[in-house]
Amino acid sequence: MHALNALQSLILAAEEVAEHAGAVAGAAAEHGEHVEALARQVTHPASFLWLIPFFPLLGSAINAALGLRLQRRFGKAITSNIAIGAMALSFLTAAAAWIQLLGLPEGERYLLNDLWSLLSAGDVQVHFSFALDPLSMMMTLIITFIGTLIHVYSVGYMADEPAYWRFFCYLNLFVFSMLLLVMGDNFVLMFFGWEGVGLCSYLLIGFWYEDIEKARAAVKAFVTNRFGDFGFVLGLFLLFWAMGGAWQKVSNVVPDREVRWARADLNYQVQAESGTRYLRDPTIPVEQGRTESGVRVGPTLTFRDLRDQLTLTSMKERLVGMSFFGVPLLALVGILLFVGATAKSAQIPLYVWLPDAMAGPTPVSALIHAATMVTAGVYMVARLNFLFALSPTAMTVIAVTGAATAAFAATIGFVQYDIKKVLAYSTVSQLGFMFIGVGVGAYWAGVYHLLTHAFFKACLFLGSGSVILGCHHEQDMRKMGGLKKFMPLTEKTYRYACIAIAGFPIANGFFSKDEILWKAFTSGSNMLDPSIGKIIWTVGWLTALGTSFYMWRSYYMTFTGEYRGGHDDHAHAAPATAPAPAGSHAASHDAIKHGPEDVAHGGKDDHGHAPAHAKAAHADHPDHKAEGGHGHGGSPHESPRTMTWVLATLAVGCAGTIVLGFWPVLGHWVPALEEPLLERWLAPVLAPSHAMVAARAMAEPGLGLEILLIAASVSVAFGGWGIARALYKDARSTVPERVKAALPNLHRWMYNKYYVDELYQAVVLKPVYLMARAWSAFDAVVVDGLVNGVAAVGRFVCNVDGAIDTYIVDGFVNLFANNLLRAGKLMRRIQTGRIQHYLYAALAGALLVVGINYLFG
Amino acid sequence: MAEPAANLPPPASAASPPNLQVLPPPPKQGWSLEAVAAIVGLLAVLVLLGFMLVPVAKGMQPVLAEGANVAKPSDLAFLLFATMAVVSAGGVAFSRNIIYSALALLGTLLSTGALYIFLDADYVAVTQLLIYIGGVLVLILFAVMLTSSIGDKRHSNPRTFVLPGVVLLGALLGLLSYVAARAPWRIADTSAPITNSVRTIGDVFLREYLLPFEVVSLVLLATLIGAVVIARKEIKEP
Amino acid sequence: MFTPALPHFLIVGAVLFALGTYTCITRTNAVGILMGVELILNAANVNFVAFNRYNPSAVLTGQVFSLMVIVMAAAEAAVALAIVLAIYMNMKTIDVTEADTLRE
Amino acid sequence: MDAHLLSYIIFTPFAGAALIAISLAFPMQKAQRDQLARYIALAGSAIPFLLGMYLWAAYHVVGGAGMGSLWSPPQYVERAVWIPSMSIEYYVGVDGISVSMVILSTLISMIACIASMPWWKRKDEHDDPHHPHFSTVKVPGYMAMLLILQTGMSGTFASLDMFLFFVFWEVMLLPMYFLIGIWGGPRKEYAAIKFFLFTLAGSVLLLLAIIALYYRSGDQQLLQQLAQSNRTAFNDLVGGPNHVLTQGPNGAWGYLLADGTISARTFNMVFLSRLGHAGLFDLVGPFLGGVTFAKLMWVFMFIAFAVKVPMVPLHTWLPDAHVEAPTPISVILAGVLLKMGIYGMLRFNWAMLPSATRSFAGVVAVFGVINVVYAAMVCLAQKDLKKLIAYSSVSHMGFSLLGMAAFTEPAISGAVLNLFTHGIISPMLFLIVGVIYDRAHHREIEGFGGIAKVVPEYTALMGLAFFASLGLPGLAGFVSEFLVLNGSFMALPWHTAIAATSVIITAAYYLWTIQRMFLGKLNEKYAHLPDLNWRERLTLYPLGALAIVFGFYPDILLKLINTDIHALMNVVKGA
Repeated sequence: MHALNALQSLILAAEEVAEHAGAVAGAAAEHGEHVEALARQVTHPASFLWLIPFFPLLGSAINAALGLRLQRRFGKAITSNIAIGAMALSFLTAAAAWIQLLGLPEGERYLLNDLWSLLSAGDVQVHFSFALDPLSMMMTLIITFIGTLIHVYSVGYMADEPAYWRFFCYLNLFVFSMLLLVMGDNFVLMFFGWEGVGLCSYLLIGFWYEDIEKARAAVKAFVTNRFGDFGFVLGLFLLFWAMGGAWQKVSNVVPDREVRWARADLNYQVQAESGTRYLRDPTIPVEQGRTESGVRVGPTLTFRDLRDQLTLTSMKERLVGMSFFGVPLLALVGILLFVGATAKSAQIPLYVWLPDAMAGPTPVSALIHAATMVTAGVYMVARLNFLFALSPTAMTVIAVTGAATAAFAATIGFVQYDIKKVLAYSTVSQLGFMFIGVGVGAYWAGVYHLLTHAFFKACLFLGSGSVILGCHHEQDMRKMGGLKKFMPLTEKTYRYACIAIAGFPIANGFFSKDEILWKAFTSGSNMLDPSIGKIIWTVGWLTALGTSFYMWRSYYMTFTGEYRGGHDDHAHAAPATAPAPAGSHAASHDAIKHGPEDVAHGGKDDHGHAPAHAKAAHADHPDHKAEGGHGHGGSPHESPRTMTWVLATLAVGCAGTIVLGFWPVLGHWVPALEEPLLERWLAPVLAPSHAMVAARAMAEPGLGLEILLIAASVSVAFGGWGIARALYKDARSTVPERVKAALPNLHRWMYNKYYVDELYQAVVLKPVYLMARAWSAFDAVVVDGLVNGVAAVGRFVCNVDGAIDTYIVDGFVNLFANNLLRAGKLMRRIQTGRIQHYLYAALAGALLVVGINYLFG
Repeated sequence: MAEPAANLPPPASAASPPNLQVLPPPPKQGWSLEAVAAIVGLLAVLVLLGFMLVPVAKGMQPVLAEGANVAKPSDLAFLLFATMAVVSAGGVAFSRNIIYSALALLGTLLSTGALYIFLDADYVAVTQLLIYIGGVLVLILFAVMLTSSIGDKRHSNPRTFVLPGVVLLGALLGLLSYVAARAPWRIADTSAPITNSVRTIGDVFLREYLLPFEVVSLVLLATLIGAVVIARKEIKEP
Repeated sequence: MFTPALPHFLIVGAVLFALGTYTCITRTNAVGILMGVELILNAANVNFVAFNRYNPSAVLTGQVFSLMVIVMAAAEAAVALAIVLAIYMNMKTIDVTEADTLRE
Repeated sequence: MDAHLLSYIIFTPFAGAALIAISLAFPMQKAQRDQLARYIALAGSAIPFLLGMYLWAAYHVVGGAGMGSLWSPPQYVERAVWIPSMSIEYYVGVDGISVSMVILSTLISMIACIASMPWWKRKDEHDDPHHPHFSTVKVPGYMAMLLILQTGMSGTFASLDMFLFFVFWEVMLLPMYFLIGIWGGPRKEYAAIKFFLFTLAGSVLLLLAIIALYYRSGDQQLLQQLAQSNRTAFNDLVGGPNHVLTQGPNGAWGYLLADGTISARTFNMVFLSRLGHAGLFDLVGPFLGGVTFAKLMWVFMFIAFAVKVPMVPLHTWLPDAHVEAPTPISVILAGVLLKMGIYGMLRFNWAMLPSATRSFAGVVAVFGVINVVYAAMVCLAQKDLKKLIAYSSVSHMGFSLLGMAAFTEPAISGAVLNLFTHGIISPMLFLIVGVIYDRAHHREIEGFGGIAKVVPEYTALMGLAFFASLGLPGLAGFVSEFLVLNGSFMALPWHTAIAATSVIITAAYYLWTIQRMFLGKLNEKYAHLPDLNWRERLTLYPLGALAIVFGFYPDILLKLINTDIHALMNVVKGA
């Protein structure tokens, strides 16, 4: 309890700071430093928004219902074309929405499409309505654009997959859920998507379910996410409760104990806080229908209303003032919501599912486990920036968790040999960076890193997929090498993506990461303690070094040196088809020209990636079929055009997205660049938090420091590259082996991911399962045993009773009955069975009666 | 009471009809049921006759006196049909040949039908004609033909239990006719003859007596099915 | 010369009833017994109609009842004869003194 | 038709049963006789289903925040004196609380009836002579029982007279006993008797309570006391919209029966609820050492209904009954019968004894939480698929208990909605089990493996059902769960937090089951498992569709439910 007090007083101190900061922000709002006066969120109706998620849903529905038949009937192309068509349509619709959004004045960029009332029960009033504001617009564009690309890529990658239609059905379904997540204008709809993407990732990780390991990975992913959802919904409920103040309502129905808790808590607050602020009792319910400055105050699940209430009404003070059994409420809410994010976005402690999720097909890893789904957590925090910004505690937790995850995952990435594992851990690490960003209040920077990461990580994953395909489903980098000459286009794109992620200032990755680190360094009192920001910067800086290192390591191990993958470990080597660099060059050259047809083509094709594919593109090719579908064995080869084309596009994207966040530092000389495009674009969404964050941040850090830090982060990019180049280029150096030999334990720990999975297995899963066994035994033995015992006792009593019945009661009855029987035997002579006799007797009797009447009456 | 029991005719074992197609096992123990029955019947007679026969005889007058101004059918016709009914009923009762009984029954039914006409019950009379004679009687005849061996007339209509029957017959006749004659029947003072009874019956069947009417129709339906079900050959269930 | 009044009809009915009863008692032939029953029913009918004639009611209760009786008689005859036939088919006789399997 | 809509819904199945009985009188080949019985049963459950749909369409939703102090007047009322000497009436009608249940019972009966048909294609291919499929054994009897059961179910939900309610309640009990005991699995006798005794024990207490309330309702002294003590509540009872009490000719208080006569006591549930609201039963002084009459009756009735819910620790009959019962019977058991526990609590404990409810709410909440978590944990350890699903329904009914005890609008709406959604999902689950059991003749989870490859369609529907049951948003299960948790958190944060852990456990055991049964390497033993046939499609697809529809548009149900249940809740809260 004392510990709790201590913790609490610390936190409360922080809250004080926050309050003052808020005041300062109010002041800061006056002199320049743009903080436009916040107003109610203005919305504009857009009745077509539902189309954006609807198309993918339709596509997946069609493929689910008819996919198999269509595929049998018209070949594989039809299913993939349906899926891709749906994606394209959805992307175009999103683009249309974007144009409409651009047409609106900045403050009013909020399209709303209210469809129907989803839930209505008391305070819970939820509508099934889609909303597009700059943030969700950006997400929607990313999802639909990269989604489309990856669909196209999959045409080639999954070409020899029998359950082709199922794959595209799942993929479309995923896009639908993801769009639900980002476009929903309330928590419930977001949660629809939140769980929906979880489902799809479950389905897609377990796509090859015959392999029990993959199935296990799928289950692991879903259940882990459920842990997160648990926290998420609790945070949601807590917020909802806080806005309603429900104790007063129910104090007369909950048992007294509850009420005492509530009271105790109240008193505790009153004496813990400095007097006047809490004279307004937070547990008095907000009376229904009260409006302040046009905003209805009360519990809500809609982002819009929440934002308005927290920015315009006294609800903000109310929430800041409340505490839940001694813990400041907003901090608790923020942390609980963030627990949800840790699961979805693979942060410590719930990151364990993501590396296993690489069991899914590579396009899935690219789309779901790199570009879109895993960033949902970041999106959620950015979406609720006005909430998180209110509680430095929550911000600190997020930022610190992000930093820890980034560093932790990077170290594991150093020693992995599976190329996809490396990318998986780098994803975890990059997500850590994003959380640093949104944690320290640099929401736009975090979101920008989300965007850039979507491009370069998708590019990397798809590149690795191309490599894996080229090496006949070999994922171990030790069996690769020298692929540069076999698959040049893949190599180029992969290299550029490495440049991006490693943070060279010629690709988008650098600008986002640098901005994040800079904001972290200058976060000031956005963290509980100003020094925390600096620590985070240091960790992030070192992590950047590590990132650069392991990414270049993977590049060099994969593409340089000699090809180490022999035929030996391919027992089922089909007749090797000669590698045709010329052919593949042709592929890369006329890729653009033939791209579109090739989409359809790769679909029809039974064995997506024959080396001479490009040349044979328009010929019919029984010879490839004869090859047995899947060109196993033989030396690596470039992938079909549908894939390389996509890689090229993404690489271009990596370069193109620079403009969105181009170097704010130049703003010191070129005022136009002071505010990058993306920041300005997102400004309306982030406005509520902007003032608070800016006011808490380090005041006027100074140009020199900024340049210094930029230099530092550039230097680590080069440093990591240099080390990796020295150690792994052409696999000449023997240092890695020696290091491994020198520190066997460290290496083993890192290679085995610090045995975290085993730890969870031992600490969580086993105990739970044992407990379940115990309870079920208890149920079967004790509870049911009691019942049966009662029954047995009852039976015994009944038996005794029955004995008495048989021998005593029945005794008399039988005696009586026997005598009666004898009498009956005598009487039954009369019973002759002749009607006449009976009739006669009857009539005679009647006569007799009448006669007697006459005699005596 | 035992006194008159002494001068009984010998016990009914003697009176039991000799002529049965198949011999029933005669009851072994001393007093046969028929004897018992005879005693009971005799008691009844002793009790009743004394009280009845005389009053029946002289009890007619007042009735006739008051009945004098009731109805004016042709009385001879009435007597004719009444006797015919009674006689043919006796035929039904006493004939030895079942065919004759059936024909006698025909006579009874006809004459009762005639009597109905005297009672202004035209519709009933007609129904009697149609249903009884057209239906029931034919049915009975069919049954006779289908079942009994008509070859030997004499044995086709066996009898049993005659003496007690006769006794009972007497007793019943006495009692009933006494009651019929002596009871002060309520008679409507203005008993206008019933006109167009047919129409009235039609009306009342569809108004007051709608439910009985429907029920009767149901009963007939049930009868139809039941008769078929009973009379049909057994279908062996698998 | 006497004119028939209610009692005469009743007496006719009585006679019919008595004879019917006698028939029922003395016959062993199932069909014969059935005839007796018919007689009894006729007796009842005569009474009904007679009473109806001498206490006329607007709804001709007596006649209606007699009609009911007739219908019932028909039904009863049908069923009974059916039973007779069934018995005959089973035990090749319709002498009720034989058909007393119910007895034991 | 509206005049007697409910009677039609209730008694059409009964007429069907009678028809089947009559059909036995006519000589037929066994095959013909069975087929006839099946057709009659189909008709006898299809007609009520259609009428139920009509009822849904025609039911007039009362808007606004409840009808004054009590829920809106019931609709489609039929009221006639049944046993005058005991002032028992034939009084049926539906309000927002029961209408959804009536509809549900007709729907599930229909589904169960279809599921009772034998294989339609590939006749008896999967029946080995040793285990004849239940749908081919003693068919007329089975169908008749099924129909009588349906009558009992809709009757229980529709009746507004306590005695009538009890009659239907028992009418329901008996066919269930035979259906489990005759057509059940290997240990059917044990299961049937267990089920029967448990429920009967409950019924005895219920009957006791009913009679006690009946006599209290006629206690002139109490009524006088009420007249003096609590004027407003009393005036509310005399005349006005909630007209209950009438002054008899001799000045004594009485109740107006349907035929205008005034009876001293009443079984009328609406009257009794209003009396309870006015606090009549609280006036009976404490006896038995401080236990008031109201509390005692509350406990009696609560136990009676808790058996049906079933509430831990009175739940042990459920797994046995489910495991032994034939599939359609499990469907009805899980789909409708379990709901009667909660429904009865709302109708009797909540409505008639609000004060006692108020003081026991905390206990109910605790029991609800125990139900949720305990049963979920037990599921995790089950080896038998059907048992697992049985326990999962125990766990899900716990949510309703929790929601009822929290007394916030979302919670109690969710509690009632949960009855419906779970009534859609759990039948689907049991049908799923039935499919695999018909084919493999065992239900051991470990006994399968990788069969997703051979029975894709079945796997898809199974996945739909499982995910719906584990509360995946977009499917019916989520909505009620969310409402209950959200609402009850406002009142009982800690209880809710504990209960919410079940979302993890549930996901764990369902997914683990899927993994062990359907994923991984194919168990060669089942390499030739046939996929769904048309009978199963006919039962599974409609339910699946409903699960999705109500997942995305639950408001159509909430609109039916909300008004009245909220009014009732406010009564109980005393707000």
